[in-house]
Amino acid sequence: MAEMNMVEAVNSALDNMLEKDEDVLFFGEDAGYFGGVFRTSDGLQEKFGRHRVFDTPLSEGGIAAIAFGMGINGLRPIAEIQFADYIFPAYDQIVNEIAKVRHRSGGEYWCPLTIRTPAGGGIRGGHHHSQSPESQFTHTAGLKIVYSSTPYNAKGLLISAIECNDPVIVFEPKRCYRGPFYGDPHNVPTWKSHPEAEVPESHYRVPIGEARMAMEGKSCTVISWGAMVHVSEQAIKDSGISCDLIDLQTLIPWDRDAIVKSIEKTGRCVIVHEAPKTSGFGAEMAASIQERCFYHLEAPIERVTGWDAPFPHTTEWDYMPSPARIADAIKKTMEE
Amino acid sequence: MAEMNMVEAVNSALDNMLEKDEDVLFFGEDAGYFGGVFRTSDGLQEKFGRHRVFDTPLSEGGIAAIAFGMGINGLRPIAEIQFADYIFPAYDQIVNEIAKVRHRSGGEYWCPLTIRTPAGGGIRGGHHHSQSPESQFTHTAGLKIVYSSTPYNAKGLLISAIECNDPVIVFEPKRCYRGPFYGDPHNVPTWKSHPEAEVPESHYRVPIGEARMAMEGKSCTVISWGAMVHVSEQAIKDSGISCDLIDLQTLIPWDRDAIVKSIEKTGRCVIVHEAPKTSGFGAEMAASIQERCFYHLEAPIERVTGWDAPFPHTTEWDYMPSPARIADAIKKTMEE
Amino acid sequence: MKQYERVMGEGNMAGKKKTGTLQIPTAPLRPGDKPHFDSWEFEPGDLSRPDPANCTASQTNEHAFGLVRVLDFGGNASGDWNPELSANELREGLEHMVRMRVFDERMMKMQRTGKLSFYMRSFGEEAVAIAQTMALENQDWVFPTYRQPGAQFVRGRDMVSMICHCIGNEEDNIKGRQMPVHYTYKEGRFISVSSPVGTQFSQSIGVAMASQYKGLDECCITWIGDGSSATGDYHYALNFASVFKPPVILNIVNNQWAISTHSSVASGNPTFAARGLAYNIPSFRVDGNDFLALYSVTKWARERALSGSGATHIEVLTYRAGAHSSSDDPSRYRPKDEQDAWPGGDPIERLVQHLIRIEEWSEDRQKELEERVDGEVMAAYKEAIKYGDLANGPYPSADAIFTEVYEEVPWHLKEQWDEMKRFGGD
Amino acid sequence: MKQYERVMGEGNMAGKKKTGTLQIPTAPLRPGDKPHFDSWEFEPGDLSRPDPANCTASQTNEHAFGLVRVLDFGGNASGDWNPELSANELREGLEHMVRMRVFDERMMKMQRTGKLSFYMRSFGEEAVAIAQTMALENQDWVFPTYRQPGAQFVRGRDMVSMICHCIGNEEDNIKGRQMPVHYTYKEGRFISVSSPVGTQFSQSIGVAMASQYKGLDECCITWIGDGSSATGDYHYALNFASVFKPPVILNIVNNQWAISTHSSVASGNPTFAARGLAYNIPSFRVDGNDFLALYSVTKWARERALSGSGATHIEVLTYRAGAHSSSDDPSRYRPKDEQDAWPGGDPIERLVQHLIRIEEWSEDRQKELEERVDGEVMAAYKEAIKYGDLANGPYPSADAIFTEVYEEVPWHLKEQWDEMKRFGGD
Ligand SMILES: Cc1ncc(C[n+]2csc(CCOP(=O)(O)OP(=O)(O)O)c2C)c(N)n1
Ligand SMILES: Cc1ncc(C[n+]2csc(CCOP(=O)(O)OP(=O)(O)O)c2C)c(N)n1
Ligand SMILES: [Mg+2]
Ligand SMILES: [Mg+2]
Repeated sequence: MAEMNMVEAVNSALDNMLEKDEDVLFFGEDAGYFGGVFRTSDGLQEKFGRHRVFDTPLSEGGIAAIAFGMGINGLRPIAEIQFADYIFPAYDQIVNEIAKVRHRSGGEYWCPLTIRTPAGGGIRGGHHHSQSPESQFTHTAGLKIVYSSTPYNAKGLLISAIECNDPVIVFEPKRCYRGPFYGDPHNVPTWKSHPEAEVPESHYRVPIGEARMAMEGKSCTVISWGAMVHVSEQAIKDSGISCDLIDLQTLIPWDRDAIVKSIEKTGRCVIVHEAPKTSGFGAEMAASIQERCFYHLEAPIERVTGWDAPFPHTTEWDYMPSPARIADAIKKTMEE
Repeated sequence: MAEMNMVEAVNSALDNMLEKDEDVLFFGEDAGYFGGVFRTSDGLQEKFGRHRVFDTPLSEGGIAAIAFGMGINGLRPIAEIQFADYIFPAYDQIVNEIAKVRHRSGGEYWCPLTIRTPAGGGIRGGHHHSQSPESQFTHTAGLKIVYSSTPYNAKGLLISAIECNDPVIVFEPKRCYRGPFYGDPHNVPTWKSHPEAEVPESHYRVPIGEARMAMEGKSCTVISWGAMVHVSEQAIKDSGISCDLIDLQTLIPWDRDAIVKSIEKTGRCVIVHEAPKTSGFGAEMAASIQERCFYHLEAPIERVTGWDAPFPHTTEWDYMPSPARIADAIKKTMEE
Repeated sequence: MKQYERVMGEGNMAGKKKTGTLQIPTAPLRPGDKPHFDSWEFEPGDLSRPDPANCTASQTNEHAFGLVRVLDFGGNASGDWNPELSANELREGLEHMVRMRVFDERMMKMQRTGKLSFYMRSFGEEAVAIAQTMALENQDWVFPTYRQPGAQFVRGRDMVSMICHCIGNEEDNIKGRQMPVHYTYKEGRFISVSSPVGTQFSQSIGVAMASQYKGLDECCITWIGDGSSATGDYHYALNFASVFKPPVILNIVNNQWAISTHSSVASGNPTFAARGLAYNIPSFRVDGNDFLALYSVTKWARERALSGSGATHIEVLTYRAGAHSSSDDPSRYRPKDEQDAWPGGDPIERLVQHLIRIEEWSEDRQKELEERVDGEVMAAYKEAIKYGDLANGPYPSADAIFTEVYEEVPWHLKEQWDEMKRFGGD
Repeated sequence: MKQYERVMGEGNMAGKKKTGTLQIPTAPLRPGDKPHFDSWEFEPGDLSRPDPANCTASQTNEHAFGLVRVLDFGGNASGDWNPELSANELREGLEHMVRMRVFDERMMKMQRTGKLSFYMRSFGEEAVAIAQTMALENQDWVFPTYRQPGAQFVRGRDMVSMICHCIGNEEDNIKGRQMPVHYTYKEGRFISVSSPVGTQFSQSIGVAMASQYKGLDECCITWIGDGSSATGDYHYALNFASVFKPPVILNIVNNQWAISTHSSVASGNPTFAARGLAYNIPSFRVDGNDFLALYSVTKWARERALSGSGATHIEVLTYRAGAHSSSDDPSRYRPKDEQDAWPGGDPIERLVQHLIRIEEWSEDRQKELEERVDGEVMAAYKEAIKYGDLANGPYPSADAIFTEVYEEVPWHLKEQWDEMKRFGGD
């Protein structure tokens, strides 16, 4: 066990897997020599060699395409997309090709690749260094989608993704790389002494498809992922209401059992994500939950999300869900 | 007034707008000389000249990019994407650039472009000539999204899109180009004598943002768009249950008032779309409706959709929502 | 308010009116015009054969703007590029080409009777996949478009299974999931065809890099169409190849047309081959209806690939003699019988002529071959339809909608699968 | 089960083990190495100036592999490309370059004190935007990356408003929506900068086509980085330009680095210019620190554009003298002081040297200029922070989140806006 921040935890996952399996390669823009603009692959090229960990041309489409090719030819490539906002030039390769190759080929070819990418706001990144585009991948069958929130699950989910024989996209909340984020930009804690920063140095998995119960309570179920898990934690404390806080961890396939169980207990649900509301993954969850838990729900499912607007630069704190907004939504569900 | 099928109606909209406004250009793959693989621009190059209606290189990314450039420099480009499945190479240009340029430039530049594209299944197109990717655009603020279903709204919505100062993506259900589709592949009616095939030859609009009440009833609200409107109509008839059938027409911004009003009357809701269920636009609608109409709903909102799998070739009738599946869902909501 | 009116009013920035407007290229000839092509300036023997391992891009300058040929129009083979194939090898190639053509004709007939939903022929381009795949080793990866099904014959695929795929019956190895002609044949290292054009080109770089990473004696060959070379994937492929030097053979099949769009709208450069030079990759233009030239350049490219020197870029100059697909009617956009004017003639006729010229073949033997292959195809067809066809079924089970989406079926798919079964999906 | 083990077991297709693995390029020099560049073989006067209207791509072969220069290292201007600018024009250019550099320095200081979130300098590349924009007419469209803010000085933008944008205060004309350096300045036909690199390159074709469609005396100039030329948009731009011949000037600024990634990973071709030849577009490599050469080639390109002959492709050869951005530390990936070894020197020093050489300038006047500009920048800065800065506010109203997403605010945004207001977003 060691205390790690999320950058170190991601690095440790890559290190373990590069060590364990020579079919694993890691590459991306500035990901090789430099170790990545967020330093997540620091030292790995030096340790494993340029043929295992390397820089690519600035071409997300090309990066995804070569990962596809390597995947169907027996390797386990891990591609870094420098910011999730820049994943879109690779969208065709991901949704039309990578997602479908196992199925379209009658199972003769498949593509065990991992794409990992820092996502989300809170670093003054404006329109194009802040987006959290997870839901734009959840409509495409064939992809698995995970979103980490802590050093512990950042490492464990990434290892599971690399070992998975399906393509997995791993979103990492960049705002939490060096510390959890509780919604107050003036309070910048590190991961030091946080229980989820206790991370084994060796290989372990956080299974794809399982949610994490981050807090237990009884009156309302709060579901979130990424940086918003910590903001929701703060909001729950502020609200004074006893809540289950579920860190979803995997979006596809999501852990419906855990959620249904919680809602059958609480009868209330608030979903929190920082991506825009319309067609965010909260929509799918709310739609599914009302289907399944209709008679248990005592209030409408609330969604607290980013607004339906491009992510702003100076006013990002007015954009992202705040503890106040989340607490308000929790209280609202209690009043019904 | 003339009787038109959807291909003719689209052609007529393009014709009217090319005639009316010399800032309007139309282009795409095989869209010029040949008049489009679905013949929607037949005769227009001959009539308006190669500088108004033309073929482009096979590059959806490039097509969207030049449309952006033309749009910010004062034209009203209409770009055809040959099949909606091939819109993804343009995804970055659409979601990161076209959608955001008005906002990011403080309103100094904007992009009044239209992208129109045939979408949906039912023509034995397999994975990549059948997708209905509308929901993948609904998460991006700045875009308007419409989906036509009949000759009348195909023309009227397209004209509204072209005249709109925001970028609009127009999906057209290719299965309905030459006739409505009632869910039975062996029954291939034309648009002949269909009331919605009565189309003015001159300019008119179907406003963006307004749904169409396709059938009126009292016990359940069925919401759909594209080809599924007709399948739903059949299903309602088969079910013997009195339903409102709402043809959504516009997905962003959708006509909530019309829907809320209907559900306050019926207390039940079934949403039908052919795209996969998870994170389809039905998810957003269900999530929003349960928020707004919680105390009016007497049963969970049902979604009848394509499955969460790539669109199949030989078994497409097992994939697409059938009248039987829809009727079953309507009945199910009645039993609660 | 129109945007540019506002702009023009602002700050007096607008320029003065001048004449002229957009410059939009189009096909040189359209229906009603008399078919015509410029005749070729290059003859067999005109171009040298550089050393594959050490060849630089600039050493292929002439090859990129010229045309590598081996067979002249009298059926003689000559020049440095003559691969000196044995008569048996030539006859094998011929047989595969004939098989491809007969197969295509049979499938088109079946398409018209509804036994297939759709079909695409290799007509006029049979040499491409066949000569090029024959020039490779069996462990090399073949990453085709829909116009290189012929590679499967070279790799020994059973025709019955090919037909079962096309007619979407129970025995379709891809379980009715993709349209006809979207073959997968892993045993033959023939990678799955998918509809979005261009994607395989960039993916092939990854395939080749994986082989190279593993240190195996393998390369990857791939193709893209003239039209499709306008996609981003074309650039990714060439550029990544220039940077990483993987063992890959990158072919542009310039068959003059992309559906109704003439190659002059695909690119403003009269040679597609020359584009490779810009990426510092040796580049050749090859007569795509000349079996020997194609074979030879491909063999050269393989040698180069395996020497560690990286990619070769090849423009295969040919003509799409048939319609784009069974949905297409070329008489709407190009002169009738334009294919007869193509300077490169027909690839099968040219190889027959050569074989006869070297006294290894005869008209009679050709007729015999055609009949034998026709019989083979008919037999395969009869066998295949036993397992069903698109008009009459039986189809692959609808269960195949839910399998192999993921390695294991997740809960939400299981629920949907059950739901489907309730409605009779078997 | 590993996939390739299965493959290798199948059909005995796997090749034999051989030595060798991936070939991954890297920067020639890294921290600790002694900075060094090959010296340039080309001198001013070496390359001819073809007729812009009729020039073919192949006539620029030498220019694409060579280097267009006007200023030698002694400050003399010579050769066919000498634009014969007046001393006043030269001094104007110099002044803008000095302004850019001083401005950048001031902004970097402010960034360190938290008054900006982020900053990117044009350091070492000041000539690019300034010389090239000066070579154009005011109605021409400028479609920049984040390294061409200098064009705004040429078009007369008020520095206060530029600073207000960067520090994200109430007067930011883009209302705090994008990061600093993402300028929009429509009055000067300077199109909005956006972060996804490369996109403007392909978009510029549409801008130029619109001007051409309208028959106006306008062209569009755009830039892309060496790194970014690996995007699909680069290919779209060149290819659409080759097909439609719009009035556009397509520049690749090869400043050797893309963050930490050396240009040898961006492309396998030692000259970026030569890529344009593959698209049949006249292509030049230009000394990017030579104000006169840049001006001259750009003027040539404009003349060509307006003649209806289409695009020009220009590699601007330069060096990113500073960090990539305020978030970057280049000492981690390249030799310290590598910029001092750059053969092209510093663009400001070289123009000063030339002006002194032709007796139109002096060290004193330069000092005076620098002081004057410094004063100007300081004054603008003081004015700008009156409207707030990122550290202290006031910011643009949070209402700006909801406006101009669409032309009119739709109902769902109105509801969200109200919701925001409930929580104090003003
Ligand atoms: C990305 C994408 N866009 C459009 C299409 C539709 N389409 C299928 S084939 C084709 C033309 C391809 O022409 P070319 O590349 O020259 O290949 P050829 O058919 O001539 O072999 C088009 C436009 C597609 N399949 N994929
Ligand atoms: C599509 C995309 N991918 C990645 C990035 C992150 N990024 C910003 S600048 C940059 C390097 C650009 O290098 P280059 O094109 O050479 O321009 P330079 O900074 O040298 O002017 C990268 C990778 C981005 N902005 N957009
Ligand atoms: Mg073609
Ligand atoms: Mg650079």
